[in-house]
Amino acid sequence: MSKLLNVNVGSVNLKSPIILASGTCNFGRELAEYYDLSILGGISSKGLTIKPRNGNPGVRVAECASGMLNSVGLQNPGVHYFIENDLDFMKESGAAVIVNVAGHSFEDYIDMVTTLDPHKDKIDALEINLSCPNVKAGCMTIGSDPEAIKAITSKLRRLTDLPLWIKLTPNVTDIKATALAAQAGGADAVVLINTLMGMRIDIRTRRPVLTNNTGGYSGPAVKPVAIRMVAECAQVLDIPIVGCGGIADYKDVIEFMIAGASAVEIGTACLVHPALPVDITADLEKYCEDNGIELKDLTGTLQRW
Amino acid sequence: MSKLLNVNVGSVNLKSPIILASGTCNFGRELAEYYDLSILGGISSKGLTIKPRNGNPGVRVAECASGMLNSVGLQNPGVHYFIENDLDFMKESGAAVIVNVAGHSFEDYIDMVTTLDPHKDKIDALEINLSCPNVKAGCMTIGSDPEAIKAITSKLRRLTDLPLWIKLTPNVTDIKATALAAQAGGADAVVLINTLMGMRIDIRTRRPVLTNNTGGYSGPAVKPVAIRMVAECAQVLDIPIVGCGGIADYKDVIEFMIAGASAVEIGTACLVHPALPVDITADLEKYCEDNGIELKDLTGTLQRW
Amino acid sequence: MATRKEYRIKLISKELLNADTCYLGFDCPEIASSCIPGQFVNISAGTMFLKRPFGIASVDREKGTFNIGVKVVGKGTEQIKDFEVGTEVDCLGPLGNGFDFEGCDNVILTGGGTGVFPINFAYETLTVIGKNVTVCEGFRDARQVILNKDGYILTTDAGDMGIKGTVIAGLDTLTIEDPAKTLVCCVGPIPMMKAVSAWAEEKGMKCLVSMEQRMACGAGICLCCTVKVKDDGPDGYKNVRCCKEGPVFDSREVAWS
Amino acid sequence: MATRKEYRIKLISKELLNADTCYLGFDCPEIASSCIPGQFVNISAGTMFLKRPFGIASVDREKGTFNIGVKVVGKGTEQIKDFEVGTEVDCLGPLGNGFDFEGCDNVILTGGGTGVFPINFAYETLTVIGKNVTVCEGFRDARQVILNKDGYILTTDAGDMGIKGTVIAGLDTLTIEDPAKTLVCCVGPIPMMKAVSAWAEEKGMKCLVSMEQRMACGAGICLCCTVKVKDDGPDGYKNVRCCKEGPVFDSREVAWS
Ligand SMILES: Cc1cc2nc3c(=O)[nH]c(=O)nc-3n(C[C@H](O)[C@H](O)[C@H](O)COP(=O)(O)OP(=O)(O)OC[C@H]3O[C@@H](n4cnc5c(N)ncnc54)[C@H](O)[C@@H]3O)c2cc1C
Ligand SMILES: Cc1cc2nc3c(=O)[nH]c(=O)nc-3n(C[C@H](O)[C@H](O)[C@H](O)COP(=O)(O)OP(=O)(O)OC[C@H]3O[C@@H](n4cnc5c(N)ncnc54)[C@H](O)[C@@H]3O)c2cc1C
Ligand SMILES: Cc1cc2nc3c(=O)[nH]c(=O)nc-3n(C[C@H](O)[C@H](O)[C@H](O)COP(=O)(O)O)c2cc1C
Ligand SMILES: Cc1cc2nc3c(=O)[nH]c(=O)nc-3n(C[C@H](O)[C@H](O)[C@H](O)COP(=O)(O)O)c2cc1C
Ligand code: FES
Ligand code: FES
Repeated sequence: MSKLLNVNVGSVNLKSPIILASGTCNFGRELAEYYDLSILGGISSKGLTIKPRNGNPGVRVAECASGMLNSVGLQNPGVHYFIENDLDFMKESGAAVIVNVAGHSFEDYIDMVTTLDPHKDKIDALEINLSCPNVKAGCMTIGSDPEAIKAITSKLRRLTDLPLWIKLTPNVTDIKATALAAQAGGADAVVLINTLMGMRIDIRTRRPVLTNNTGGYSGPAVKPVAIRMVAECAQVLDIPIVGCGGIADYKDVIEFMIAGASAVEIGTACLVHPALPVDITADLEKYCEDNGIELKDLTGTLQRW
Repeated sequence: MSKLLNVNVGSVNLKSPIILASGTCNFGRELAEYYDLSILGGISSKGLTIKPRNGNPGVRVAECASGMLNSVGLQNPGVHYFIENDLDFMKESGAAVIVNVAGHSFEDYIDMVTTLDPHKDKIDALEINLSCPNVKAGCMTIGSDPEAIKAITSKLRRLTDLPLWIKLTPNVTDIKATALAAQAGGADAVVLINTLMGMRIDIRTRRPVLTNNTGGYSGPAVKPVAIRMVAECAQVLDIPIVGCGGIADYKDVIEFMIAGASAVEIGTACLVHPALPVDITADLEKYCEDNGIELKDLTGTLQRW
Repeated sequence: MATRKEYRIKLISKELLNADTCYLGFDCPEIASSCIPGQFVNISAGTMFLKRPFGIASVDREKGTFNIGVKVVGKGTEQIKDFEVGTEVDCLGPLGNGFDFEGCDNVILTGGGTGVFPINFAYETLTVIGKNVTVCEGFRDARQVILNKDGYILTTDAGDMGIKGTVIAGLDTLTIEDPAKTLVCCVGPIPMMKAVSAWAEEKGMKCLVSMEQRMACGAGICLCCTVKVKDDGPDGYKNVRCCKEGPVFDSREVAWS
Repeated sequence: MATRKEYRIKLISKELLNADTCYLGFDCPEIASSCIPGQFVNISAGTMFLKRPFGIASVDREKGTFNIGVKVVGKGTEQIKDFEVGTEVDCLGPLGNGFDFEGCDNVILTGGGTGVFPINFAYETLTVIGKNVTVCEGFRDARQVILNKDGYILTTDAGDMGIKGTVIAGLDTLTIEDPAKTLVCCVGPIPMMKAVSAWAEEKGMKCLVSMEQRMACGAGICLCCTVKVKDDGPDGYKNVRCCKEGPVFDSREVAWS
């Protein structure tokens, strides 16, 4: 693969900026049927918790204009099962291993990081999910409060040398404040953005389409919000940003990088076209060659008016 | 026109729930070339300020997936010019007259309401815009802070008997808090939502497409966020809600009303199809007849799971 | 070997089966050569953001074509129904686990609604590989009857065609000779599948059912499409993916709700 | 009287003018019967959310058809170029203020780029109403030349066709007999319109220019498309709507930047 796509997220070197977003690739195994995962920069695991979770009942997806709502609710086999059954597969895929860590309380996150740290040789970064809108406690509740973000990040910082990427929610008044809190707590990077909280109603039944009532909005429709947040944070942060939200082609990747992202995650678009990263990777290589640049040189080159 | 479409927003009776959203219909004059404005429930004027404003320079629109960003920046002829030249036209249109009030400081809003109050016989409601993302001070800055919202609303409350509709921004962590603050300050209704802050970058020039760098996102893409916010607020508010954001057909109107809206505003969709309210009105009449209901009975009928 | 599994396929035929159901033929040798009954495809539906899943209804392996049957229930299916012959659409497939006919001599295929489509493909396949096949299909009334074939047992709720009653009334007319060697496959609405499962289990026959759930990816990566299966864990059930572990499940595994 | 002004119109002809520019004919008696040169239409561009504005390039009032010329510059124009004859699209029009030819005997039409489309419509109209018309068009090089007609003065930057230089070099070959009765109309890139305005003003001729700005509605209701005109207010300029007060402006009113 072309070296032109090489990027760094802090100390983590990725052979391409393309990371599969958490919750949209499971642990990579199913996608290995579709293409060779080693072309990827990284894979972010489904959000993991200490205990296995069945997630939310009933209908979990509601289609929207240029996107969808999901209310999966962190269904996962639990971190112990993951370590025994999926971690090696991810490691051997050839993509960087990002483990997405969720929880309901400070203790949960601490437990998770303590459990994962001994496997650091197989893990490239921990992505601390402070932003899932589909569970009652933890996640987004912590992730909307700068003080709580700083507190939990610094607690986790003391528990591991693994790079800590804090994944933030866009459902806040001031994304700079939450991103700066993560930085102050010792984060190695922030991941922007998780889903926007939304709802759809079935007008025949007068009930929410999602059995969880609300869900997380993702897909091309959220891209302008994500780009704005990445660009805002790039003006104030010293740590790198991983951009995410609505990426559907190579131009979107470039847009995120110009806005300030060092790497990107692709989620919903891969649900519609599982092998999309193959095309995007090829297009990015061509873009770099045509323009005679290395992709990483794009990061933060936005020229504001 | 069918009585089945009659709705009330507090003391304001509207012959139809359809209001043209501020900034997407100017003062109605241009649209009168396209259809008879008297079919409308109301018209919300372009956002007005004490002094005339030229708005933002350069490119003011950037297309996005299922929507657009705008950065008009409250270009308007000033409230005095409006009173002399546009208010009578609006009054005579046959639609309820909603005057959208903007400003940069508490004093501005006070000035505006004091200036408009003497014309109360021609005005059905004042829509206090605490949510425009395209000006440097005022508006969204005030509108993200519940304390400031409560303070300004109660100040304005003392200055006029006209219904005060507070238009809120979705760019906040907790829309219930800002809506409750408006209610506590004495608002007669809240209008949800104004635009989501977004950005688009031209990857060739590496500059924001909008010369104002950021803009407000509107259109079908924001509907799930708007519906969620209306439904959230409907659970806690005692005052009525005017729903807004992404409405493009009669089903969307019904979705907003089920979520909790007493009336709705349509903005961006009318930029694409100026005469759209004609179709939506006819479709709503048919819906009411087919289902044997009065439209207002839909408000807040959402049955959560 | 890795394959994208996504194809740009051309609509080559379209036929109306009844007022709101149409039968579409597509050209796609890759899918036609490898799919088995019970599997489905995920196809793009005009302007809709997500693809839509449909069971494969018939295959011509030589011509490299396959059919699906589409009942109009919403915006996506409406657009699919309006596709003109010659239209090209994105299609992911074949997806999911189909019916496993191994180890049985006799197969009873039963279903209703859009379930008759995968039943049709199963029937075509089984008659070729030479199993004893019985088909029993249930419909609301005579006007709903589609893809009927000579020798099928038919039931209608309205009683205006075939046996009056549900498919159970039809199945009850059968004499089961060797239940251990007989497989029941049912595709239809949940109440029908529940009733048929109970009927089959009572008679000592294995029963496969095909579950439906709203899907996003169809490829097992989003966990949006889960159905409940029995489990002795703390919740008493486990959520598994309809698109990946299913859509076909052993009826005894399903945690019916 | 109120009219929706939005029509579902059919593409009836398509022609490639050069590598990235095509000429499209649409059937729409309402627009064809009422439009004047300088006005534009706003047409939907495939999957794009907003419509796209294009100057009317030619009209056949009897047949009820009109033409636009479209240069591919992005996603929307790419899709428009790929429309097949027979495609139906949403179209709003005619929009904006066209050229006012009142009170002049001679008209000099000048422009370049996609500006040659409204110039073409103006030429057709003026020859019918019997004014003295001179046309001078400028292009980058010979390959860019489109819609050229006998008698037109042509300039190219490259000098491989017509006069070498900008349109000013072409205009300078003209002898202006009665400047007070001569109107200059220019449609082209901003630098060209600025230069032509200066040229005309210096010679004492009135000059109309057609401005471009990104539009959302095209109907005057969103204020997204403003251009600066001179004003003695505190800002020294006033923002007015290109789609409503324009796109045609008197060159002396424009606050060139
Ligand atoms: C494995 C599988 C196989 C299927 N096979 C067939 C088939 O052979 N023929 C056929 O006509 N239909 C089949 N369906 C159902 C079909 O996918 C849905 O009817 C279709 O997706 C609805 O799309 P829409 O846009 O028209 O409806 P929408 O507007 O999205 O929804 C309309 C209604 O359809 C229902 N619905 C929507 N999506 C699904 C879904 N994925 N599964 C079940 N119900 C849904 C909802 O109850 C909703 O109220 C199958 C579904 C699955 C999961
Ligand atoms: C009144 C008016 C008349 C016009 N007449 C013609 C015509 O006769 N023939 C023709 O080919 N084009 C004409 N244009 C320009 C045409 O509207 C744009 O080229 C088109 O909208 C671009 O769409 P896109 O999706 O391909 O480009 P986008 O992907 O949206 O943008 C590509 C580039 O095109 C430019 N652009 C986009 N929108 C506009 C716009 N509204 N005005 C100016 N530049 C824009 C931008 O600089 C951008 O970088 C006219 C524009 C206006 C305002
Ligand atoms: C079905 C689904 C499940 C998701 N699950 C998770 C998760 O477990 N953990 C997490 O951090 N983000 C999760 N996300 C959010 C995505 O990782 C991503 O941040 C978001 O979808 C925006 O990116 P996109 O528009 O490219 O999808 C999920 C998204 C979807 C659509
Ligand atoms: C071009 C444009 C200008 C707007 N100007 C105003 C304004 O002056 N005052 C205001 O309160 N809202 C303004 N808005 C916001 C709309 O009134 C509305 O709240 C928002 O666009 C969401 O609704 P929609 O998706 O139906 O457009 C503007 C929106 C657009 C698109
Ligand atoms: S639909 Fe995505 S896992 Fe089944
Ligand atoms: S484009 Fe909306 S006012 Fe001109």
